Amino acid sequence: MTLFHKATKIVLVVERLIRDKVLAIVENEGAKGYTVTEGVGKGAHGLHGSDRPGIAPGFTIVRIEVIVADRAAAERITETVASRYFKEYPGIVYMDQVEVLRLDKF
Amino acid sequence: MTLFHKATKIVLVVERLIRDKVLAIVENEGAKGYTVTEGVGKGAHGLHGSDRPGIAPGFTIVRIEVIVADRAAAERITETVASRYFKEYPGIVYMDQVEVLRLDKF
Amino acid sequence: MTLFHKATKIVLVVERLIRDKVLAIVENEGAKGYTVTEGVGKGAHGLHGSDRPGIAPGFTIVRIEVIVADRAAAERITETVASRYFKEYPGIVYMDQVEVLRLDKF
Amino acid sequence: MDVLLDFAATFLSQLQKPTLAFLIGGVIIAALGSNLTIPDSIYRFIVFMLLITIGLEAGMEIRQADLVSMLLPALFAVILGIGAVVIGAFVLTRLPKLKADDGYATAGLFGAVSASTLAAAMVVLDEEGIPFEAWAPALYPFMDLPALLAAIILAGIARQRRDGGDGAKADIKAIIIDSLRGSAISALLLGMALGLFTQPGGVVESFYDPLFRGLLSILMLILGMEAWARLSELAKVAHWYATYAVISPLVHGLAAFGLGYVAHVLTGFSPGGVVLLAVMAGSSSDISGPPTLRAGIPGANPSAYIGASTSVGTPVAVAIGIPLFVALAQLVFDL
Amino acid sequence: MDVLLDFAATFLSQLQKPTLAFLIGGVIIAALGSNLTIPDSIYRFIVFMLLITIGLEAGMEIRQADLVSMLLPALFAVILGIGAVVIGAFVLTRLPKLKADDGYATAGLFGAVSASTLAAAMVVLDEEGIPFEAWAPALYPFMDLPALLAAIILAGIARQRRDGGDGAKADIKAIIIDSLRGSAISALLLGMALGLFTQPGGVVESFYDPLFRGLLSILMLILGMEAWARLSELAKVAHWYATYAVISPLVHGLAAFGLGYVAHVLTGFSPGGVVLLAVMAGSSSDISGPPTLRAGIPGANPSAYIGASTSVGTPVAVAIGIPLFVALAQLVFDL
Amino acid sequence: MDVLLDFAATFLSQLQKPTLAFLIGGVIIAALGSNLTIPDSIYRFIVFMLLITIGLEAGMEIRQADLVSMLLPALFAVILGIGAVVIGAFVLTRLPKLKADDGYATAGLFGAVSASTLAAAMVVLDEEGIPFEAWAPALYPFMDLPALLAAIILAGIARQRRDGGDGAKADIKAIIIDSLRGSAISALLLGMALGLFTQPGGVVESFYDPLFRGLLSILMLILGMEAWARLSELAKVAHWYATYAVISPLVHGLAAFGLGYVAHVLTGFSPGGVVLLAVMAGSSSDISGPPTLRAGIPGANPSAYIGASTSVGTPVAVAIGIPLFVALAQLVFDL
Ligand SMILES: Nc1ncnc2c1ncn2[C@@H]1O[C@H](COP(=O)(O)O)[C@@H](O)[C@H]1O
Ligand SMILES: Nc1ncnc2c1ncn2[C@@H]1O[C@H](COP(=O)(O)O)[C@@H](O)[C@H]1O
Ligand SMILES: Nc1ncnc2c1ncn2[C@@H]1O[C@H](COP(=O)(O)O)[C@@H](O)[C@H]1O
Ligand code: NA
Ligand code: NA
Ligand code: NA
Repeated sequence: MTLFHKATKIVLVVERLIRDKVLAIVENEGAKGYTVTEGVGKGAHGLHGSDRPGIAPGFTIVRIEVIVADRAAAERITETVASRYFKEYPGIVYMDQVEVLRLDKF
Repeated sequence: MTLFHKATKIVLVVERLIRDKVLAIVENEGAKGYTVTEGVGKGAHGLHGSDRPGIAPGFTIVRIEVIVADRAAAERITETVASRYFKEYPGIVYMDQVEVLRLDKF
Repeated sequence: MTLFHKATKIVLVVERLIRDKVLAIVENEGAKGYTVTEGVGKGAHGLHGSDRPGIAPGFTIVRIEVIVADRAAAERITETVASRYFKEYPGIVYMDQVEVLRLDKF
Repeated sequence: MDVLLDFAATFLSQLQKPTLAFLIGGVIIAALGSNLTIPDSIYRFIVFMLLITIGLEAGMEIRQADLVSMLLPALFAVILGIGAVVIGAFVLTRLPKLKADDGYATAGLFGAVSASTLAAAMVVLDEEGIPFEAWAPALYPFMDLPALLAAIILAGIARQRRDGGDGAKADIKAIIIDSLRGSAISALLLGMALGLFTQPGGVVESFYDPLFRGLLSILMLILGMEAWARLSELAKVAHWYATYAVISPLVHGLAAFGLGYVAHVLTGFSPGGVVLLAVMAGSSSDISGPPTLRAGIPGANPSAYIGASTSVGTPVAVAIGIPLFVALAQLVFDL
Repeated sequence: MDVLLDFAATFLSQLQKPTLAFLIGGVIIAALGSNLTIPDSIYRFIVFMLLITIGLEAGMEIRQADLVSMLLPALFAVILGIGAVVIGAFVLTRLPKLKADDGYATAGLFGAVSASTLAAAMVVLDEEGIPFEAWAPALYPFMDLPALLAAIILAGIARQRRDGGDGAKADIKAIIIDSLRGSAISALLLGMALGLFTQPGGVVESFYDPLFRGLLSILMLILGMEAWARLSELAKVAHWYATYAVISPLVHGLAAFGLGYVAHVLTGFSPGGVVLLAVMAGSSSDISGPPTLRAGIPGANPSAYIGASTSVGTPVAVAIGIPLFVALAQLVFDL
Repeated sequence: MDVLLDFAATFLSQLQKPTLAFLIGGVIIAALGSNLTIPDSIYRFIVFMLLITIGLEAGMEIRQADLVSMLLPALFAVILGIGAVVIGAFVLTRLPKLKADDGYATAGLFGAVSASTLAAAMVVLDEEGIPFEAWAPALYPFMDLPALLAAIILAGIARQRRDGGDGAKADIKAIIIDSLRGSAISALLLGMALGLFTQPGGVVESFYDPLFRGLLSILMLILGMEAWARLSELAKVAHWYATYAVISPLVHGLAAFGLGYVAHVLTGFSPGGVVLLAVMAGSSSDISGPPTLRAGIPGANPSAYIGASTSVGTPVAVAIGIPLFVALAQLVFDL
C-alpha cells in the first residue's frame, strides 16, 4: 500500500465555450495535466447540448477532470474558476480524494 | 475550508435507450441537475456499443453523473432506478462522497 | 444503508491506441465490467487529441472506469497496467472508494 | 434444373456487379482484420439518403398510380410479415436451449424488412432492365411494422403466461407509434409525402438519384464489414439461430414470390414488383428493427437477434436471395 | 391587393418547391415525434458547402463586377444591420418582464443574417428566373457583423450603466475579429478569396454547384426539425419574443426592399439583388450569431434568442418572407 | 535555367489551380485564426473516397496492363522507400540533440507516401494533359510499407543496442500485417481488388470519379489548416526537423525522378508515371504512417514526426514538389 498516495481530484463541468479559458486557469494554478470529455447536461441554466444538430457546439458541456497532489492547488483552481466564471456562466465544480501511483505526475 | 460542503455523487451507467426515463427519475427525486457523457462498455450483458457503424445507437452506454446535497435523495434515485430497470436492462450505479462549492446548486 | 457495499473504483486514462490491451488486463485481473468514454487531455506527454481532423484517432485519450468489489484486484489491475505501459506510453491511473448496490456485479 | 442454371448464371453475373461485390469486399477485408471503418455519421446519412430517395420516387409515382392495384400487394405484404413471425416464433421457441424472448425477437427481425437489401434489389432490377412500379418499394412499412408488432405482442403474451403480471397489451398503440417514428420508416414516409404533395422532381433528378448507386455501394461495404464483425457475437449464441438465418430468408422470399405471382395474375403486379416483394420478405431488418425490439422485448439478448440478422440473414438475402428471385422471375415471366 | 394575390400565387407555388417543402416536412415529422436526425457532422459540412459555394461564385463574379456598384448596397446592408438592432433593442428592452440582456441578444440575432435563408432565396430566384449579381450574397457580412457588434456594444453600455465597472469598450476589436473568425463567415470569405484570386471554375462547376440544391434541401429539412424542437424552449420565455420574431422579419425585409429599390434606381442594383437584400434583412442568424452573442452578452439566456430565431424567425423568413419579397419584386419591377 | 523558368511558370499556374489554392487557403485562414473546422468524420470519409477511387481505377486498368511493365517501377518504389529511410535515419540520428527514436520515426514518415499528395498530383497531371498508367498510383504501398518497416526495424535494432533486451525482430511479421490493415492501405487495396475482379465501371463513372476533384479540394483545405495548426507543435521540437522536412522531399523526389527515367528508358514507363513516382517519394505520410509508427516506435514523440510531416513536408511536396516534377517532366520528355 505504500505504493499509493493521496491526491485531490477536481471535476469542473462548464460550457465548451469557456473550456480553454478554464483550462488556462487549471494550468496556471499548477496542475500538471487534465482530461476532458464532452457531454450534455442540465442545471439551473437549463438544458445544455443535445443530439440534434444545429446547436452552436460552444454550448455543449465539457467535463474537466484534474488531479493534483497538492490540496491547496486544488482549492485555488476551484475557487478561481468559480469566482471568475460561475456568476455569469453555467457550470459546477466538485472535489474528491483519490489515490494515485507516481505522485510526481500530479 | 468552510467554503466546501459535503455532497453525494451518483453515477448511473445505462443504455442510451432508457436515458431519458432514467433522467426523469433523477429529476423527480429532487436532483437539480445532471451531466451525461456517452461511451461504450462491457458487463454482464456483454459488449455495449463500438466504433463500428450500424449498431443501433440506442445500445451505446451513457454515464449519468448526478450530485445532490441530500444523501436521502441520492439513495432514493439509486434505488428507484435500480428497482425499476436493473432487473431487465443493463446498467450499474454507484455513489461517492464529494465536496462542492455553492451547496444551494445541488 | 445495509443496501450499499464498499467497492473500489479504478480510473485509467490512456491513449486509445492501447485501449484494447489495457482492457484485456482489466478483464484478466478479474473485473466483471468496465465503462469507456473518449476525450482529449494534456499531461507530461503534451496534448492528446483535438477537435481538428487529421490526427490519428489512436492518439486521443480514453477514460476507462472499472469498479471491483475486491481491493486486491483493483491494485493488481492498477499495478499491472502501470508497470507494463506507463514507462513508454502516456497515461495515468487513480483509485477511489465508492458504494455500490448489488455487490455481486463487481 | 433450369432455375439452377439460370440462377448460377445470374449469380455469377451478380458477383461482378458493384452491389454484391462491395458486400463481399466488406466481408473479406473485415475477415482480414482491416482497420478500415466508415464513420457512423456517414453510415446514418447514407441510410437516410437511400430511404428518402426511395420514398420520393414512390411518392412521385403514386400520384399517377391507381391505388387499387396497390391494395392486394399491400395486403400480401402484411400477411407475409405477420406470417413469417408467427411461424418463426413457433419454430424458434420450440428448439432446444433457446431463450423464448430471443426466439420472438429473432423471428421479428426476419419477418421485418431491410432497407439496404431492398435498395440493392432495386439497383439490380434496373441493371437487369426488369421494370417495377416505383411504389413497390413503398410496401416496405406494410411488411416491416406488422412483423415487429407481431413479435412484440407474441413475446408479451408469452411473458404474461410465464410470470403473469400486467401484459404488453396496453402498449400496442405506443409500439406502433414508436416504430412509425423510427428514423428509417420516417425518412421513407417523409420522402413519400414530399413526392406525393410537392414537386421535388428537379432536386431528385439532380441530386438524390445520381447519388443512389454510389451511396448504396458504400452501404454494402459497411454491411459486409458488419456482417463479419458480428459473426463472433453470433458464434456465442445457439447455432440454431445461424441455421434459421440461412433458411428462413429463402423460405420467406419464395412464399412472397408465390403471393406476388398471384397479385401479378389478379391485378397485373409487375414482375419487378414480385421480385421486390420476395426480396423484402427474404430480408431481415438491420436498421429500424433492433431498437424497436430492444424496447419491446427487453428480455431478449440483442447479440442473438442482431447477430443472426446482420451476420447471416442480410448476406444470404443479398448474395443468394436477390439473384435467386431475379432468375426465378426471368424464368417464370420469361423475361 | 395585387401584391396579396401575387403573393398568394407565389406562396402556393413555393409550397410545392423543394426548398420550402423540405422545411415544412421537417417541422411536420418533428411535430409527429419522429426520431429521424441528421448527424451533426453532416449538418456542419452542409453549411460549409453552401457558404463556400456562395463565396466562390461571388468571388469569381466580383472579378468582372465594377466595385462602385457594390458600394451603395454594401452601405445599405450596414445601415440595415445596425438599424434593425437599434430599433429592436429599443423595443425589446422596454417591453414588460423582459431581461435587458435577452432583449439585446435577440435584437442582434434578428439584425444579423441567416446563411441558410439566403441560400434558399438564391435557389428560388434561380427557379423564378430572376437574375441577381453573383456578388449580392457577399453583402452578407456587411449586414451580419455590424448587427452582432451593435447588439454586443449596446448591451455592454447598458451593463456599465447598471453595475458600472469596466465596460465592453476594450473588446470591440476582439469581438470584430472573433466574428470574422466564425466558421460561417470564414467559409464565405475563404470562398470569395479563392474565387477572386484563383481559377476554381472547374471544380465549382463539377462539384460545388451541382450539390448546392440537394444539400440545401437537406439543410431545410434540418432547420424544420430544429424549429419544432426548439418551440418548447421558446414557450418557456416571454411571449413578446415570439411576437417580435413574427413581425420583425417582415418589417426588416420591407425596409431593406425599399433601400434596395433606391440602389436599383441610383446604381442599377438588380431586382434579384433587391430581393436578396430584403431576404438577408428579414432573416435571423442561426449559425454564426449565437456563439458570438453567447461570448459577447454572457448574461443573456440562449434559449430565449436562439429559440426565437430558430423556431419562429427562420421559418417566417423562409416561408413568408421569401415568397413575399419575390412577389413584390415581380410587381414592382414587373418581371 | 530553363528548368527554373518552366518551374516558375508551372508554379504560378499551379497556384491558380484549385488543388494548390485550397491548400494555401487552408493555411491562410488557419493563420488568421479562423474557427472553421471540417468534421473529423467527413475528413475520414473523404480520405476513404479518394483512396478507394484510386484503387478502383488502378484495378480496372491492371486487367489490361502487362504486369511485366509494372515490375521495374515497383522494385524502384521499394528501393526508394527503404533508401530514403536509411539515409534519413543516418542523418537525423547523428544530428546534435535529436532523440534517436524521433529520428527513426521522422525518417520513416518521409520515406513513406502521402495519399493526398498523390491524389493532388494525379489531378494536376490530368489538368496538364500528361498521361500516366492508371496502375502507377498503385505503386503507393510498394514504397509506403517498406519505408515504415525499415524505420521500425532500425529503431528496434538501435533500442536493442542501447538497452539490450529482446528486440523488435519477433514482430516484423506483425508490423507488416498491421500496416496492410491500416485504413488507408486497405481502402486502396480493396478498391484495386474490386476493380480487378468485378465490374464497378458504372458506379465509378457515375459516382466515384465525379466526386474526386471536389473532395480533393476539401481535403487540401483541411491539410492546409492542419499544416498551420501543427506548426506550433513543431516549433517546440528541434529545428533540424524543419530543415530536414524542407530538403528531403525534393531530394527524394529528384532521386525518384531519376529512377523513374531509367524505367522510362528500359520499359517505357510513362512520363506521367515518372512524375507520380517522384511525387510519392517526395511526399511524407500523413494518414497511414503515424499510427503504425506510434505502435512500432513508442519511444518517439508524435509531435516531432507528425509536425514535421504535416506542417512542412506535405506543403513543400504539394506546393513545390508537384510543380517542380511536372516542369521537369515537360522539359525532359519535352511535352
Ligand atoms: N447537480 C448536478 N449534478 C451533476 N451535474 C450538474 C449538476 N448541476 C449542474 N450540472 C452540470 O453543470 C452544467 C451547468 O450547470 P448550471 O450552471 O446549473 O446550468 C449543467 O449543464 C450540468 O452539465
Ligand atoms: N464493473 C464495472 N465497472 C465499470 N462499469 C461497469 C461495470 N459493470 C458494468 N459496467 C457498465 O455498465 C454497463 C451495463 O452493465 P451490465 O448490466 O453488467 O451489462 C456496461 O456496459 C458497462 O458500461
Ligand atoms: N494531473 C492530471 N489530471 C487529469 N488527467 C491527467 C493528468 N495528467 C495526465 N492526465 C491524462 O493522462 C493523459 C496522459 O498523461 P501523460 O502521460 O502525463 O501525458 C493526458 O493526456 C491526460 O488526459
Ligand atoms: Na423479412
Ligand atoms: Na436580419
Ligand atoms: Na516519401
